[in-house]
Amino acid sequence: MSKNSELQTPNSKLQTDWEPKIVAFLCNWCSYAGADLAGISRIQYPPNVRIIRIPCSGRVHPLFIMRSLQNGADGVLVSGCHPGDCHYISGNYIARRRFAILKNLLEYVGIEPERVQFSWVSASEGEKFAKVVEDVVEQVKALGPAKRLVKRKADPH
Amino acid sequence: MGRENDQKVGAVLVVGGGIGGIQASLDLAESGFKVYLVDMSTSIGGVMAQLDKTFPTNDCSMCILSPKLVECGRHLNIEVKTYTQVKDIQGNAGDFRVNLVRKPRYINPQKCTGCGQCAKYCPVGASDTFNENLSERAAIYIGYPQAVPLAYAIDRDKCIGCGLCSNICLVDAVQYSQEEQEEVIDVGAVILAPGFEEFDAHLKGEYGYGRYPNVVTSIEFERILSASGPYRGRVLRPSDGDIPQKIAFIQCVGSRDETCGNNYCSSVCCMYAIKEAVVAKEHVREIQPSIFFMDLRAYGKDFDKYYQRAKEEWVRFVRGRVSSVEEMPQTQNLKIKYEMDDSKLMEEEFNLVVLSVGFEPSPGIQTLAQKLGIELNEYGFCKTYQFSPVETTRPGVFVCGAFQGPKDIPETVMQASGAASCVADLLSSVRGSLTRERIFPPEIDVRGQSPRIGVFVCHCGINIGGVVNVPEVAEYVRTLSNVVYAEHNLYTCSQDTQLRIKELIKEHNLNRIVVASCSPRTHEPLFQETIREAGLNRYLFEMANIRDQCSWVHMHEPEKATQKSKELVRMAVAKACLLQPLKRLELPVTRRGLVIGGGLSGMTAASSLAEQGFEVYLVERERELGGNLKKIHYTLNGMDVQGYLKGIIERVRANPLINVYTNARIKEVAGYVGNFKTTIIADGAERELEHGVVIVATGGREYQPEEYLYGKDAKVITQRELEEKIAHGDNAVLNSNTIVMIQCVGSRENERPYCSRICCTETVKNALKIKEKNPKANIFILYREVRTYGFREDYYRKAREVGIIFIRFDEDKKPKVAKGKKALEVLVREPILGEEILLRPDLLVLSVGIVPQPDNKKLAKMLKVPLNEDGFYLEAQMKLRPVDFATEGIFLCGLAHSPKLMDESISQAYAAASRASTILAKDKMEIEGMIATVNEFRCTGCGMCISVCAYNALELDEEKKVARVNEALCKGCGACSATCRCGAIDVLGVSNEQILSLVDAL
Amino acid sequence: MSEKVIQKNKMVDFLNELLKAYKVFAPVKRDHIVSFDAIQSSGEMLLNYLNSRIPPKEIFFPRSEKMFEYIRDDLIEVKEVLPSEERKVLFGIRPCDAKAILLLDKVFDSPDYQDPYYLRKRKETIFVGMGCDRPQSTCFCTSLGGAPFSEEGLDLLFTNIGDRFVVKGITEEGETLLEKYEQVFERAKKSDLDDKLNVEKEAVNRIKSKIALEKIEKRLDKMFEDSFWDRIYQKCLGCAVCTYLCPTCHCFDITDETMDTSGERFRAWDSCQFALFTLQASGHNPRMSGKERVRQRIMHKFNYFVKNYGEIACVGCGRCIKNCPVNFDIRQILLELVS
Amino acid sequence: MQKREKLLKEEVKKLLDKKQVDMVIGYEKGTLALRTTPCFLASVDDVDRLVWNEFCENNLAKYLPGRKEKVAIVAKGCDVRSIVGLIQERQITREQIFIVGIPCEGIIDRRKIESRLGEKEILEATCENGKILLRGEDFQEILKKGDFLYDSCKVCKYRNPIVFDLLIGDRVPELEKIDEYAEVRKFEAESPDERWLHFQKEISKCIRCYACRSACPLCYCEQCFVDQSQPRWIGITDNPSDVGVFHLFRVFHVAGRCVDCGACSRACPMNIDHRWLLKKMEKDVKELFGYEAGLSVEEVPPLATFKEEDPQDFIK
Repeated sequence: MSKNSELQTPNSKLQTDWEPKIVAFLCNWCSYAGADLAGISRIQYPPNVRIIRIPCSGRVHPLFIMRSLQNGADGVLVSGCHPGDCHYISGNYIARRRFAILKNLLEYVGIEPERVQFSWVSASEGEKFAKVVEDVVEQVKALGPAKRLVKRKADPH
Repeated sequence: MGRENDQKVGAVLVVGGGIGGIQASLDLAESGFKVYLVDMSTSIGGVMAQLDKTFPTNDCSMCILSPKLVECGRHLNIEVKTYTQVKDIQGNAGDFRVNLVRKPRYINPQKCTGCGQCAKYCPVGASDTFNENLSERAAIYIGYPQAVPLAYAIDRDKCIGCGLCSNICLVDAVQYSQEEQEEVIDVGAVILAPGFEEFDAHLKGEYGYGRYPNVVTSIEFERILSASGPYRGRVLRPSDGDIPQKIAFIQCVGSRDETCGNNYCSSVCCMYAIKEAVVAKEHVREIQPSIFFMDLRAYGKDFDKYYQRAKEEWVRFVRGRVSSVEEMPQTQNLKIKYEMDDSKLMEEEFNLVVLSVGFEPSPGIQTLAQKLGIELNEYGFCKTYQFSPVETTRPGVFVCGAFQGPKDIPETVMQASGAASCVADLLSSVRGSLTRERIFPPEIDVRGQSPRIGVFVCHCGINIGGVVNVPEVAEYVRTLSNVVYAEHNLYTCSQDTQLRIKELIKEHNLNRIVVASCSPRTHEPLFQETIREAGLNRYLFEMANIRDQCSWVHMHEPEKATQKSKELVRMAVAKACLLQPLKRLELPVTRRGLVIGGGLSGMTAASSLAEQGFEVYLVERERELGGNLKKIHYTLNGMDVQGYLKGIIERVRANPLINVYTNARIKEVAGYVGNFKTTIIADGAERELEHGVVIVATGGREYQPEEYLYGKDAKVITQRELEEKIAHGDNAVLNSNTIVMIQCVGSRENERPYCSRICCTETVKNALKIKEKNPKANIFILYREVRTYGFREDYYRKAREVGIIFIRFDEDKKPKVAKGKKALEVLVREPILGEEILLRPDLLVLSVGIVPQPDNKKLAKMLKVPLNEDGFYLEAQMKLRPVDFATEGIFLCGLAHSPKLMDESISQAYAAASRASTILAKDKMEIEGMIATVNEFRCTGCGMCISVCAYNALELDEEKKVARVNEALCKGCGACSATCRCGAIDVLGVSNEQILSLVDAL
Repeated sequence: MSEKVIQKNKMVDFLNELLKAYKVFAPVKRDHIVSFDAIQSSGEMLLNYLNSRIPPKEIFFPRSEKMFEYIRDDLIEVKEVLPSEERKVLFGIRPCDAKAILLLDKVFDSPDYQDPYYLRKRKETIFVGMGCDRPQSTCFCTSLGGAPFSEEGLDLLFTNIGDRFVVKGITEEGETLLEKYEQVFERAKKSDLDDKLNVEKEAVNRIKSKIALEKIEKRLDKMFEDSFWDRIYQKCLGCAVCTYLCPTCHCFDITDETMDTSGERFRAWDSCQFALFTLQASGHNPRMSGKERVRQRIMHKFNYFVKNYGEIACVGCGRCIKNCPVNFDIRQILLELVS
Repeated sequence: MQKREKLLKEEVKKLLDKKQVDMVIGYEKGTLALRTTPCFLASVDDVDRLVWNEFCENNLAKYLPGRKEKVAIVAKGCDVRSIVGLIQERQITREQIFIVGIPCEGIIDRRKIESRLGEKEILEATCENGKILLRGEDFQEILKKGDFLYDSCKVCKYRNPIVFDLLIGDRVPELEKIDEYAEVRKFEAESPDERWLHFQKEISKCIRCYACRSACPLCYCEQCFVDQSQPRWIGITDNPSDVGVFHLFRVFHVAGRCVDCGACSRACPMNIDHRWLLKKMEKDVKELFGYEAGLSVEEVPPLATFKEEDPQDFIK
């Protein structure tokens, strides 16, 4: 296997019908509520995101993120309460350190920064949630399908 | 009904569904009372639901409020009655009969699923009151997206009766024929929590509100800032939708203003203006906010820090009174004329003007109160007394929140809990008489069974079905392994589907249920209850959100939405395979309380608990009860403090349920909520106390000044010493010619950056007292900011009227005090004249601040609770949990929390008692099933989990060298699990394996 | 059996010829590490090497391999995944490693069990040995019945005698190769054969480590509970370097990777030195500490294996000694055990 | 060196003699050139086996977790920082150990020497006055010590133990003007593609023997995540994705804890460049949270705590 096949040149091998798959870990109290609000407000955003509800961004084990990439997610989004808003007082602060390190680490080994993203979305930020998803999808689309760290490709969309 | 006269009713009416009413309801319902929560509008939530952020933490208002809304809406013992008003209340304390009137909402709230299709098709627009009329909604509406109850209403003034909504509603919830309904309920007590109305800014014609589109009120601006507001969180001005670069906030609009009759200070406007200015700037960096103010009243906990930060980084503060606002015809910008501190007149142009409007009681509640025989004060707020801040003049009717006086959210929440405690004192004999408990059949043991999953895919009318091919999703689901049964329903949440689910569980021996419909945040408890009724453990349930997060947000991509729905259900099924029944453990509760500190707060909390029938240990470090109160003699409005103190000490001493330990200290605290064991040493003897809750009421101390020659010259004394002298009729003091008082001694400085809150009031109090006894005395008060918030403003005004002279100084230009030849010499720079003035007082009085108890650190460590930077105890959440610690079962009140006035301490003490009684009211406490669990084979006892746990729910088993979860304290957030390198901690119900299964089923 | 000579400069030709007909595995050096790898051209092969760091066992028993795929519906449908059979030459294997392959054969090709994954790769492989003219200080093959120029398990044996190799055909397959590529070989002269003998003798002399292992099996029978293990295990870190680099260790773990309804079964090297090697679902681990693990390694090689297959499962290659992170030396243990 | 070794023996003898400790963990002569091997001494008579030289490469802190007895441990600067980590993480108490601190001027990298010599076997090695003397069957070679130190030693900032109960000999001068993150910065400047290729190249060598983990003084889990089956965090095969995740995760686990003792790199039989990732973690932790591992027993490891003002530019 030539290693170079894993190197990506954006847009080169883009099939026209390819749609990225994004996994989003959302904390129950803010970001998941924000995503609900986007729904209630009927704010449209791309259908590429698969939301996993977790109690707190502090619950997100780094391996959840890596496993998502292994399973062929083209992008991963983790979203929690804004600093100070955490339903569990400080879970998001603990998570923030963890994510800072993880993100740098993944980037350092060559995972494109846009593949793994983080946001704070509050329960009243339906629009922000939609915008975040839109941005992530757009940026991941520009990158093309994930190849690095991928073990198996997720079901075709 | 033929009740006997002395029979009390174990139910409570709470009037007003804002945060105060919600808190009071939750406390009461949790401590064994049936609650009727009545609100005039179509949903509960009040003003707090409208706020964008809250100061001083900039917490998202909705994020912290909405869990309380949901809890309230779902509580078995809270009956929420919206769109309902109180018509009359008859009877006496303990036994009232209440007449309620429910307005027709033209929608059957039991049927309405809140799906919102009707509003989508309603052809009539109406202005959206939730957004302060800055945007439009339909004539059929809900208050706001997170509204509780989530049921629509029809605005009949706007409705044209076209029938479209009725046709579109698939559950037949629309009922045009509804009429006003009267209802009678019996309650033992009433809590009034009607909140406030904003001052009508039209009345200040000089500011142009109503005439100029770019003059908005602060609450309107709050909506403008909100992400769910009229401009979706973009900071725009109404006239043209431009970003307003320069924003002026005008303070005290309708407050501290004799011209409109509102002499009082509204207490919160300074802070909310800073918050709005900061948030606006956070949104758009280019925005330059200016706040025009008289005194910046940042008197609350951590407020001054917030103010300082805003001043340094974000906001321009202008001390000056705005006289007029004029619109510039071309730009619709606004020209502001204002007078500076030094009387200089200025003009400046702004793009947007925000009027910081004050609080007023609503005319409706004033009328009702008068009808009910409840006295109001001169401004129409509910009249209360210093020592009974939550009692109205009618026994059995209590009050909390802004109706009692303008106040912020935490004070409201404290009063709400405080009022609940007073109600519980009154009704403790009938606690639990009207509350219900749900009875379920025994649980089916599914352990060892392979998963048999039933899946219900919801059309939600056309909400999901109109976009997603629901039958196709159900068809797909049937192909997934372990799925035994799948079907699709018009409304999975409807009553008949609930019955069907129960039958199908039996018919197919289903042992896991997946519902693909809307948000688990709103509907999970409903379905969990249903499967529980069918004998399944409530945790054998999983939801896929294919509406809020699929059909509604991909309305134009039906195929992709269908595909996504399939995948979401597939993921839910994968997780469902791994679901395990979880137990909600029940822990016994030692129904006794420990109150640490025998001052005003501690005694108040202890007697409230005792009144409710709970045994209390009251531990005081000194020989005598009373604390700081021993040094205070009279209140601002002249009430006798020592008399009151004597009374409460007698009450405490006489109450057989209160065990008082004086000359005592805490040696060790072990255990946790419901089951504490505390060792104290009282009078040299060690004693072990068992109790279920702890209330920390350790108070604070007066700052010991070193500045201004204190201790070096007998003529320099503190306010407390002055009060002592006045009380003892010290003639030397009373006959002084010239008295100078210096404010903020030891407060608002580098070392103690916080405001001590009480000093301004104390100073005015003593100054007035001297003036009263010796009208010839010349009194100079050197201040930085006079913070006589609320009705205390009246006394400040009075002080000026009687000739007390207030001279302001800046932090960096403090007065200089020296020993002159004959007298003391005080040199201060007068800002209006811009000159230095030399005063030669006979007496120099220092208004010293409050400092935390020096041994707070020690006790905090024993209790494992945090202190803030200033050394005061830090509550779980500044806004909504002001008396709770993050660690369950430990509560907080009085000066230990932060400096505060007597009535505030009393409210907070009652609040602590109320929060404590929610635990003590039951002999067992149920523990959430989704909590952390330790695999001892894997754990290395490294302690990282202990360090990340915000609830002290983890501890080290010293013998086994492994972490141990305290199930009573764990909240299941999972920070520990994600931190654990060894994979030794997991969270039941959201386990690592379960989450990975979701990721694997991607 | 015939002996030929090949000039070193002809080796290139010989390998190139082989590459036309066979897949050739030969020692190569990457990042300072010698290992056996399939080569594409003769130039890749390393002629001057001590021994590979990873033993050639991985060619037949790779670190991990897929066993089958399955789809689980109502029934489980299994699709076997077998390695392809291909004609291979394993060029340059040392005699100790060749002997190790014979030991692995006992495990994977016993009367009770024939392992298809191993055998399909093992079959059709020609072993071209490279006599060990420079045994290292850690070598002790002679204590285990081997020798630097042992012919056991080989089809051809090369002996380095300066500018050329003496090549000896050992099996029929070896002879066939010599015939097939006769153009690169020359007839061996007497002096060549003398040189060869000298090289062999010298090599044997260089092996200083000698341990009398004849009675070790019996000795170990009585040692299971001995305090000896308490004393020696302490510095062992519990990594798998010794076992993974051992040419005879052959433990593996089986794992399923399931994705909803379909899955794959893999096996991968495992090591008795891992703390979790024997972990049971209950959380109980019968070989808990380093002591039990070290004992298992010794017992298995020098006692259990002997009982099961009649031979010691060690060939004295010294890899475990050279590569141990803490210089844990099996020779010292053996010496103590037999003394 | 010899002076220090002599001093070490004297002091350790005293410790055992006075029964101040039950056991001493130190180094003794190994069976290979360029090596020493850990030893566990309980008797005064054994003390003469102790050695101290430039080949004492193992981090003996590895042997501390789970000890019941009172032990003395011979510890270099880096080893001491590992010990501090172990105390922070409650794997051992400060009271239980007697730290025989030993100033260190760098340990010799045997791999560097071996690759310099190619396929020649070194039978004997000594080091004196900054020169390494090597002898084989048919060769002799003298190399400059400075050129053959471990990479971690070249950027060591704590050559003198920061915590000890006894320091053997005088302090050695600390290195000046070292640029410990030069390599990391070099990589950071490379393109993602280049970094990915480097990562792939490194992990392709991995045989999953877990020597890196086993040698790490801070990898003391009862059951390593990679071995767990409920859940199965990572596949056990040599699938590059799983191998990659193993390495990323191992590195993540020591983020803010790794003291760059180099034990993992030394243990790795496949010469994988572990420090490439570890040093990056170290740099990030330092830059983002202002934390350096193993300096204070009181501090909480950085991923188990937070500051409100922690950087969050990366969060939308």
